[in-house]
Amino acid sequence: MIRVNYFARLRELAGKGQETVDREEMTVQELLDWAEDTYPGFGKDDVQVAVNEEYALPGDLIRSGDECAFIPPVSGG
Amino acid sequence: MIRVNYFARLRELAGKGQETVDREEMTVQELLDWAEDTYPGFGKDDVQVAVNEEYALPGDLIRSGDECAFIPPVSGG
Amino acid sequence: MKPFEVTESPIDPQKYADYVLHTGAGAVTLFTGHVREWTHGVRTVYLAYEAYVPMAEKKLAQIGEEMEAKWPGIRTAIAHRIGELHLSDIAVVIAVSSPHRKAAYEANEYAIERIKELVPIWKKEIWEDGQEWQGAQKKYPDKGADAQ
Amino acid sequence: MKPFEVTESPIDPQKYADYVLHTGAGAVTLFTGHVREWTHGVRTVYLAYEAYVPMAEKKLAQIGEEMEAKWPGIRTAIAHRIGELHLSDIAVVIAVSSPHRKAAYEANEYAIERIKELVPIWKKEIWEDGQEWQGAQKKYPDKGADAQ
Repeated sequence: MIRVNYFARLRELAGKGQETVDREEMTVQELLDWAEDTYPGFGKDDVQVAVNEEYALPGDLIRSGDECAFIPPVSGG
Repeated sequence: MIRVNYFARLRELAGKGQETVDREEMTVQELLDWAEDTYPGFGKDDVQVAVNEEYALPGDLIRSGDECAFIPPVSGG
Repeated sequence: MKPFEVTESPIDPQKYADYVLHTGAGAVTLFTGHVREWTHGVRTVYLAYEAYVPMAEKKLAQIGEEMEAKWPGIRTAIAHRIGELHLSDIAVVIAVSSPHRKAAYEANEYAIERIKELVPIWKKEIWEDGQEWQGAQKKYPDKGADAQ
Repeated sequence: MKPFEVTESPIDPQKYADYVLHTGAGAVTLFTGHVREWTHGVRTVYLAYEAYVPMAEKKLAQIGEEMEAKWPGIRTAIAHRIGELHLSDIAVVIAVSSPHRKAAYEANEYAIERIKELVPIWKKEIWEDGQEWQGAQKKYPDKGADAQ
Protein backbone atom coordinates (compact mmCIF):
# COMPACT_ATOMS: atom_id res chain seq x y z
CA MET A 1 0.00 0.00 0.00
CA ILE A 2 1.26 3.39 -0.99
CA ARG A 3 0.10 6.46 0.87
CA VAL A 4 -0.54 9.63 -1.16
CA ASN A 5 -1.15 13.19 0.06
CA TYR A 6 -3.01 15.95 -1.74
CA PHE A 7 -2.55 19.69 -1.25
CA ALA A 8 -4.09 22.95 -2.36
CA ARG A 9 -5.98 22.66 -5.68
CA LEU A 10 -5.45 18.91 -5.81
CA ARG A 11 -6.80 18.44 -2.29
CA GLU A 12 -9.96 20.28 -3.31
CA LEU A 13 -10.19 18.31 -6.57
CA ALA A 14 -9.73 14.93 -4.85
CA GLY A 15 -12.03 15.95 -2.02
CA LYS A 16 -9.54 14.54 0.48
CA GLY A 17 -6.12 15.18 1.96
CA GLN A 18 -4.81 11.67 1.73
CA GLU A 19 -5.63 8.14 0.74
CA THR A 20 -3.86 4.83 0.04
CA VAL A 21 -3.27 3.17 -3.32
CA ASP A 22 -3.32 -0.58 -3.14
CA ARG A 23 -0.14 -1.41 -5.05
CA GLU A 24 3.12 -3.12 -4.13
CA GLU A 25 5.17 -0.93 -6.40
CA MET A 26 4.81 1.53 -9.28
CA THR A 27 6.82 4.29 -10.89
CA VAL A 28 6.22 7.97 -10.24
CA GLN A 29 4.89 8.27 -13.79
CA GLU A 30 2.44 5.42 -13.18
CA LEU A 31 1.22 7.13 -10.02
CA LEU A 32 0.66 10.35 -11.96
CA ASP A 33 -1.20 8.45 -14.69
CA TRP A 34 -3.35 6.79 -12.04
CA ALA A 35 -4.16 10.18 -10.51
CA GLU A 36 -5.10 11.67 -13.87
CA ASP A 37 -7.43 8.73 -14.59
CA THR A 38 -8.96 8.85 -11.12
CA TYR A 39 -9.40 12.62 -10.91
CA PRO A 40 -10.18 14.20 -14.30
CA GLY A 41 -8.52 17.60 -14.53
CA PHE A 42 -5.64 16.54 -12.29
CA GLY A 43 -3.16 18.16 -14.71
CA LYS A 44 -0.30 15.71 -14.15
CA ASP A 45 2.07 17.59 -16.45
CA ASP A 46 2.24 20.40 -13.91
CA VAL A 47 2.40 18.20 -10.83
CA GLN A 48 5.50 16.87 -9.16
CA VAL A 49 5.63 13.88 -6.89
CA ALA A 50 7.50 13.70 -3.62
CA VAL A 51 8.45 10.27 -2.28
CA ASN A 52 9.27 10.19 1.40
CA GLU A 53 9.48 14.00 1.46
CA GLU A 54 11.91 14.31 -1.45
CA TYR A 55 11.19 15.30 -5.05
CA ALA A 56 11.23 12.26 -7.33
CA LEU A 57 11.72 11.77 -11.07
CA PRO A 58 9.14 10.09 -13.37
CA GLY A 59 11.13 6.85 -13.57
CA ASP A 60 11.74 6.51 -9.82
CA LEU A 61 10.18 3.49 -8.20
CA ILE A 62 7.65 3.77 -5.35
CA ARG A 63 7.27 0.82 -3.02
CA SER A 64 4.63 -0.26 -0.56
CA GLY A 65 5.01 1.74 2.64
CA ASP A 66 6.34 4.85 0.90
CA GLU A 67 4.74 8.16 1.66
CA CYS A 68 4.01 10.14 -1.50
CA ALA A 69 2.68 13.61 -2.11
CA PHE A 70 1.42 15.36 -5.20
CA ILE A 71 3.03 18.79 -5.38
CA PRO A 72 1.23 21.28 -7.60
CA PRO A 73 3.11 24.48 -8.48
CA VAL A 74 4.25 25.99 -5.18
CA SER A 75 3.44 29.55 -4.18
CA GLY A 76 4.98 30.19 -0.79
CA GLY A 77 6.67 33.42 0.20
CA MET B 1 32.80 85.83 12.21
CA ILE B 2 32.63 82.36 10.78
CA ARG B 3 31.90 79.42 13.05
CA VAL B 4 33.79 76.19 12.40
CA ASN B 5 33.19 72.70 13.82
CA TYR B 6 35.71 69.89 14.23
CA PHE B 7 34.96 66.19 14.41
CA ALA B 8 36.74 62.91 15.04
CA ARG B 9 40.49 63.05 14.29
CA LEU B 10 40.34 66.78 13.59
CA ARG B 11 38.56 67.49 16.87
CA GLU B 12 41.32 65.68 18.71
CA LEU B 13 43.99 67.47 16.67
CA ALA B 14 42.48 70.92 17.24
CA GLY B 15 41.78 70.11 20.87
CA LYS B 16 38.32 71.61 20.54
CA GLY B 17 34.95 70.95 18.95
CA GLN B 18 34.35 74.43 17.64
CA GLU B 19 35.71 77.92 17.40
CA THR B 20 35.18 81.11 15.42
CA VAL B 21 37.35 82.57 12.68
CA ASP B 22 37.35 86.35 12.63
CA ARG B 23 36.77 86.97 8.94
CA GLU B 24 33.96 88.64 6.98
CA GLU B 25 34.29 86.28 4.04
CA MET B 26 36.63 83.67 2.60
CA THR B 27 36.49 80.76 0.20
CA VAL B 28 36.32 77.17 1.25
CA GLN B 29 39.87 76.70 -0.02
CA GLU B 30 41.06 79.64 2.07
CA LEU B 31 39.43 78.13 5.14
CA LEU B 32 41.20 74.82 4.48
CA ASP B 33 44.52 76.64 4.03
CA TRP B 34 43.94 78.50 7.27
CA ALA B 35 43.25 75.22 9.08
CA GLU B 36 46.37 73.58 7.68
CA ASP B 37 48.48 76.55 8.83
CA THR B 38 46.87 76.63 12.24
CA TYR B 39 46.90 72.88 12.91
CA PRO B 40 49.93 71.14 11.41
CA GLY B 41 48.97 67.71 10.18
CA PHE B 42 45.42 68.80 9.39
CA GLY B 43 45.55 66.98 6.04
CA LYS B 44 43.34 69.38 4.10
CA ASP B 45 43.50 67.31 0.91
CA ASP B 46 41.40 64.64 2.58
CA VAL B 47 39.02 66.99 4.33
CA GLN B 48 35.76 68.34 2.98
CA VAL B 49 34.01 71.45 4.22
CA ALA B 50 30.32 71.75 4.92
CA VAL B 51 28.80 75.22 4.88
CA ASN B 52 25.47 75.48 6.65
CA GLU B 53 25.20 71.67 6.74
CA GLU B 54 25.81 71.13 3.04
CA TYR B 55 28.98 69.98 1.28
CA ALA B 56 30.75 72.91 -0.40
CA LEU B 57 33.28 73.14 -3.24
CA PRO B 58 36.73 74.78 -2.87
CA GLY B 59 35.65 77.95 -4.68
CA ASP B 60 32.44 78.47 -2.73
CA LEU B 61 32.28 81.63 -0.65
CA ILE B 62 31.77 81.56 3.12
CA ARG B 63 30.31 84.65 4.76
CA SER B 64 30.21 85.92 8.30
CA GLY B 65 27.49 84.11 10.20
CA ASP B 66 27.87 80.89 8.24
CA GLU B 67 28.24 77.64 10.13
CA CYS B 68 31.08 75.53 8.76
CA ALA B 69 32.34 72.06 9.53
CA PHE B 70 35.45 70.17 8.59
CA ILE B 71 34.48 66.70 7.43
CA PRO B 72 37.28 64.13 7.50
CA PRO B 73 36.64 60.84 5.67
CA VAL B 74 33.37 59.49 7.03
CA SER B 75 33.04 56.00 8.50
CA GLY B 76 29.44 55.52 9.55
CA GLY B 77 27.49 52.33 9.09
CA MET C 1 12.65 27.86 18.45
CA LYS C 2 13.39 25.87 15.31
CA PRO C 3 15.56 27.78 12.82
CA PHE C 4 13.63 26.35 9.86
CA GLU C 5 9.98 26.09 10.63
CA VAL C 6 6.45 26.19 9.35
CA THR C 7 4.09 27.60 11.93
CA GLU C 8 0.43 28.41 12.39
CA SER C 9 1.23 31.19 14.86
CA PRO C 10 1.90 34.86 14.12
CA ILE C 11 5.57 35.40 13.34
CA ASP C 12 7.75 37.57 15.59
CA PRO C 13 10.59 38.54 13.22
CA GLN C 14 12.89 39.77 15.96
CA LYS C 15 13.13 36.26 17.37
CA TYR C 16 14.78 35.09 14.15
CA ALA C 17 17.12 38.08 13.97
CA ASP C 18 18.20 37.39 17.54
CA TYR C 19 18.76 33.73 16.69
CA VAL C 20 21.29 34.46 13.92
CA LEU C 21 23.16 37.24 15.74
CA HIS C 22 26.55 36.43 17.27
CA THR C 23 29.72 38.35 18.08
CA GLY C 24 31.22 37.60 14.66
CA ALA C 25 28.27 39.15 12.84
CA GLY C 26 28.65 42.68 11.49
CA ALA C 27 25.42 42.65 9.49
CA VAL C 28 21.96 41.15 9.84
CA THR C 29 19.35 41.25 7.09
CA LEU C 30 15.77 40.47 7.99
CA PHE C 31 13.21 40.01 5.25
CA THR C 32 9.51 39.82 5.97
CA GLY C 33 6.89 39.07 3.34
CA HIS C 34 3.52 40.60 4.13
CA VAL C 35 -0.04 40.22 2.89
CA ARG C 36 -0.56 43.12 0.49
CA GLU C 37 -3.92 44.69 -0.18
CA TRP C 38 -3.74 45.02 -3.96
CA THR C 39 -2.28 42.58 -6.51
CA HIS C 40 -2.65 43.33 -10.23
CA GLY C 41 -5.51 45.70 -9.44
CA VAL C 42 -7.47 43.12 -7.44
CA ARG C 43 -8.14 43.64 -3.76
CA THR C 44 -7.13 40.78 -1.48
CA VAL C 45 -9.48 40.07 1.44
CA TYR C 46 -7.19 37.46 2.97
CA LEU C 47 -4.81 34.66 2.05
CA ALA C 48 -4.92 31.01 3.01
CA TYR C 49 -1.58 29.21 3.12
CA GLU C 50 -1.21 25.45 3.21
CA ALA C 51 1.97 23.37 3.44
CA TYR C 52 3.24 19.84 3.34
CA VAL C 53 4.76 20.64 6.69
CA PRO C 54 7.47 18.00 7.27
CA MET C 55 8.79 18.31 3.71
CA ALA C 56 8.55 22.11 3.76
CA GLU C 57 10.68 22.28 6.91
CA LYS C 58 13.23 19.94 5.33
CA LYS C 59 13.35 22.13 2.23
CA LEU C 60 13.79 25.29 4.30
CA ALA C 61 16.70 23.61 6.06
CA GLN C 62 18.11 22.54 2.69
CA ILE C 63 17.98 26.16 1.52
CA GLY C 64 19.83 27.16 4.67
CA GLU C 65 22.54 24.59 3.87
CA GLU C 66 22.81 25.86 0.31
CA MET C 67 23.22 29.39 1.61
CA GLU C 68 25.88 28.51 4.15
CA ALA C 69 27.80 26.65 1.43
CA LYS C 70 27.60 29.59 -1.00
CA TRP C 71 28.35 32.29 1.60
CA PRO C 72 30.60 30.80 4.27
CA GLY C 73 30.25 32.38 7.69
CA ILE C 74 26.59 33.32 7.47
CA ARG C 75 23.89 32.08 9.84
CA THR C 76 20.31 31.65 8.73
CA ALA C 77 16.80 31.17 10.09
CA ILE C 78 13.62 30.95 8.05
CA ALA C 79 9.99 30.58 9.06
CA HIS C 80 6.78 30.45 7.04
CA ARG C 81 3.32 30.85 8.46
CA ILE C 82 0.32 28.86 7.26
CA GLY C 83 -3.41 29.24 7.81
CA GLU C 84 -5.51 32.35 7.27
CA LEU C 85 -3.46 35.53 6.97
CA HIS C 86 -4.88 39.02 6.84
CA LEU C 87 -3.62 42.38 5.62
CA SER C 88 -0.02 43.14 6.64
CA ASP C 89 0.40 39.80 8.43
CA ILE C 90 3.84 38.26 7.99
CA ALA C 91 3.81 35.17 5.77
CA VAL C 92 7.55 34.54 5.74
CA VAL C 93 10.62 35.73 7.60
CA ILE C 94 14.24 35.24 6.54
CA ALA C 95 17.07 36.24 8.90
CA VAL C 96 20.70 36.15 7.80
CA SER C 97 23.75 37.26 9.74
CA SER C 98 27.17 37.67 8.21
CA PRO C 99 30.55 39.15 9.08
CA HIS C 100 30.07 41.54 6.12
CA ARG C 101 26.97 43.10 4.65
CA LYS C 102 27.17 41.99 1.02
CA ALA C 103 26.71 38.31 1.83
CA ALA C 104 23.84 39.14 4.18
CA TYR C 105 21.92 40.87 1.38
CA GLU C 106 22.73 38.34 -1.33
CA ALA C 107 22.02 35.26 0.76
CA ASN C 108 18.73 36.68 2.01
CA GLU C 109 17.48 37.39 -1.51
CA TYR C 110 18.65 33.94 -2.61
CA ALA C 111 16.54 32.40 0.15
CA ILE C 112 13.26 33.97 -0.92
CA GLU C 113 13.86 33.00 -4.56
CA ARG C 114 14.54 29.41 -3.56
CA ILE C 115 11.49 29.30 -1.27
CA LYS C 116 9.31 30.31 -4.19
CA GLU C 117 10.87 27.59 -6.34
CA LEU C 118 10.90 24.50 -4.22
CA VAL C 119 9.23 24.65 -0.81
CA PRO C 120 5.87 22.83 -0.78
CA ILE C 121 3.72 25.72 0.42
CA TRP C 122 0.68 27.05 -1.39
CA LYS C 123 -1.18 30.30 -1.28
CA LYS C 124 -4.84 30.83 -2.06
CA GLU C 125 -5.94 34.38 -2.70
CA ILE C 126 -9.41 35.22 -1.49
CA TRP C 127 -10.97 38.28 -3.12
CA GLU C 128 -14.39 39.83 -2.63
CA ASP C 129 -15.77 37.93 -5.63
CA GLY C 130 -13.72 34.77 -5.80
CA GLN C 131 -10.62 32.83 -4.86
CA GLU C 132 -7.80 30.95 -6.53
CA TRP C 133 -4.76 28.85 -5.67
CA GLN C 134 -1.59 30.53 -6.89
CA GLY C 135 1.55 28.98 -8.34
CA ALA C 136 3.29 28.37 -11.63
CA GLN C 137 6.76 27.02 -11.06
CA LYS C 138 9.03 24.97 -13.27
CA LYS C 139 8.15 21.30 -13.13
CA TYR C 140 11.48 20.27 -11.57
CA PRO C 141 12.60 23.26 -9.54
CA ASP C 142 14.89 21.16 -7.45
CA LYS C 143 16.96 20.15 -10.45
CA GLY C 144 17.37 23.63 -11.92
CA ALA C 145 20.57 25.54 -12.61
CA ASP C 146 20.42 27.24 -9.21
CA ALA C 147 20.30 23.99 -7.29
CA GLN C 148 23.46 22.93 -5.52
CA MET D 1 9.94 58.75 16.18
CA LYS D 2 11.89 60.51 13.45
CA PRO D 3 12.28 58.42 10.28
CA PHE D 4 15.83 59.71 9.74
CA GLU D 5 17.64 60.11 12.99
CA VAL D 6 20.91 60.03 14.85
CA THR D 7 20.45 58.84 18.38
CA GLU D 8 22.46 58.15 21.51
CA SER D 9 19.99 55.50 22.65
CA PRO D 10 20.04 51.79 21.87
CA ILE D 11 18.21 51.10 18.61
CA ASP D 12 15.04 49.01 18.56
CA PRO D 13 14.94 47.84 14.92
CA GLN D 14 11.34 46.69 15.02
CA LYS D 15 10.21 50.28 15.55
CA TYR D 16 11.61 51.21 12.15
CA ALA D 17 10.15 48.15 10.42
CA ASP D 18 6.75 49.03 11.88
CA TYR D 19 7.12 52.61 10.70
CA VAL D 20 7.55 51.67 7.03
CA LEU D 21 4.89 48.93 6.95
CA HIS D 22 1.54 49.78 5.34
CA THR D 23 -1.19 47.80 3.56
CA GLY D 24 0.42 48.33 0.16
CA ALA D 25 3.70 46.74 1.28
CA GLY D 26 4.37 43.13 0.34
CA ALA D 27 8.00 43.13 1.48
CA VAL D 28 10.02 44.73 4.25
CA THR D 29 13.82 44.53 4.44
CA LEU D 30 15.48 45.45 7.69
CA PHE D 31 19.25 45.82 7.82
CA THR D 32 21.13 46.16 11.08
CA GLY D 33 24.84 46.82 11.31
CA HIS D 34 26.41 45.44 14.49
CA VAL D 35 29.67 45.85 16.35
CA ARG D 36 31.76 42.84 15.34
CA GLU D 37 34.41 41.30 17.54
CA TRP D 38 37.15 40.77 14.95
CA THR D 39 38.18 43.02 12.05
CA HIS D 40 41.22 42.10 9.96
CA GLY D 41 42.46 39.87 12.78
CA VAL D 42 42.26 42.59 15.43
CA ARG D 43 39.90 42.28 18.36
CA THR D 44 37.58 45.24 18.91
CA VAL D 45 36.92 46.17 22.54
CA TYR D 46 34.35 48.79 21.67
CA LEU D 47 33.54 51.48 19.09
CA ALA D 48 32.99 55.17 19.61
CA TYR D 49 30.77 56.89 17.04
CA GLU D 50 30.57 60.63 16.61
CA ALA D 51 28.37 62.64 14.23
CA TYR D 52 27.71 66.12 12.98
CA VAL D 53 24.16 65.45 14.08
CA PRO D 54 22.03 68.05 12.26
CA MET D 55 23.84 67.52 8.96
CA ALA D 56 23.88 63.74 9.39
CA GLU D 57 20.10 63.68 9.85
CA LYS D 58 19.69 65.87 6.75
CA LYS D 59 21.89 63.51 4.76
CA LEU D 60 19.98 60.46 5.95
CA ALA D 61 16.78 62.15 4.79
CA GLN D 62 18.44 62.99 1.46
CA ILE D 63 19.32 59.32 1.01
CA GLY D 64 15.69 58.46 1.71
CA GLU D 65 14.61 60.90 -1.01
CA GLU D 66 17.11 59.44 -3.46
CA MET D 67 15.76 55.96 -2.72
CA GLU D 68 12.12 56.93 -3.13
CA ALA D 69 12.98 58.60 -6.45
CA LYS D 70 14.87 55.55 -7.73
CA TRP D 71 12.35 52.97 -6.46
CA PRO D 72 8.88 54.55 -6.50
CA GLY D 73 6.47 53.15 -3.95
CA ILE D 74 8.99 52.29 -1.26
CA ARG D 75 9.00 53.73 2.27
CA THR D 76 12.18 54.19 4.23
CA ALA D 77 13.46 54.84 7.74
CA ILE D 78 17.10 55.03 8.82
CA ALA D 79 18.71 55.55 12.21
CA HIS D 80 22.32 55.65 13.32
CA ARG D 81 23.50 55.41 16.89
CA ILE D 82 26.42 57.41 18.28
CA GLY D 83 28.42 57.17 21.48
CA GLU D 84 30.10 54.09 22.88
CA LEU D 85 28.93 50.85 21.33
CA HIS D 86 29.86 47.40 22.52
CA LEU D 87 29.89 43.94 20.95
CA SER D 88 26.74 43.14 18.93
CA ASP D 89 25.20 46.56 19.61
CA ILE D 90 23.32 47.99 16.62
CA ALA D 91 25.11 50.94 15.01
CA VAL D 92 22.71 51.48 12.11
CA VAL D 93 19.26 50.30 11.08
CA ILE D 94 17.71 50.65 7.62
CA ALA D 95 14.06 49.71 7.06
CA VAL D 96 12.53 49.65 3.58
CA SER D 97 9.03 48.58 2.60
CA SER D 98 7.96 48.00 -0.96
CA PRO D 99 5.06 46.48 -2.87
CA HIS D 100 7.55 43.94 -4.32
CA ARG D 101 10.63 42.38 -2.81
CA LYS D 102 13.27 43.27 -5.39
CA ALA D 103 13.07 47.00 -4.73
CA ALA D 104 13.14 46.39 -0.97
CA TYR D 105 16.47 44.55 -1.24
CA GLU D 106 18.05 46.90 -3.76
CA ALA D 107 17.04 50.11 -2.04
CA ASN D 108 18.19 48.85 1.34
CA GLU D 109 21.65 48.00 0.05
CA TYR D 110 21.82 51.34 -1.75
CA ALA D 111 21.14 53.08 1.55
CA ILE D 112 24.06 51.54 3.43
CA GLU D 113 26.45 52.27 0.55
CA ARG D 114 25.34 55.90 0.51
CA ILE D 115 25.60 56.22 4.29
CA LYS D 116 29.20 55.10 4.09
CA GLU D 117 29.88 57.67 1.35
CA LEU D 118 28.33 60.86 2.56
CA VAL D 119 26.84 60.94 6.03
CA PRO D 120 29.06 62.85 8.51
CA ILE D 121 29.46 60.07 11.06
CA TRP D 122 32.80 58.75 12.26
CA LYS D 123 33.83 55.53 13.92
CA LYS D 124 36.78 55.08 16.24
CA GLU D 125 37.89 51.53 16.86
CA ILE D 126 39.22 50.85 20.32
CA TRP D 127 41.41 47.75 20.63
CA GLU D 128 43.20 46.32 23.63
CA ASP D 129 46.42 48.09 22.62
CA GLY D 130 45.29 51.19 20.77
CA GLN D 131 42.61 53.08 18.92
CA GLU D 132 42.08 54.78 15.59
CA TRP D 133 39.52 56.85 13.72
CA GLN D 134 38.32 55.01 10.61
CA GLY D 135 37.43 56.40 7.23
CA ALA D 136 38.77 56.76 3.72
CA GLN D 137 36.12 58.07 1.39
CA LYS D 138 36.35 59.94 -1.90
CA LYS D 139 36.88 63.64 -1.37
CA TYR D 140 33.55 64.67 -2.91
CA PRO D 141 31.23 61.76 -2.26
CA ASP D 142 28.19 63.92 -2.75
CA LYS D 143 29.10 64.72 -6.35
CA GLY D 144 29.91 61.16 -7.44
CA ALA D 145 28.33 59.08 -10.16
CA ASP D 146 25.82 57.60 -7.75
CA ALA D 147 24.55 60.97 -6.59
CA GLN D 148 21.17 62.03 -7.93
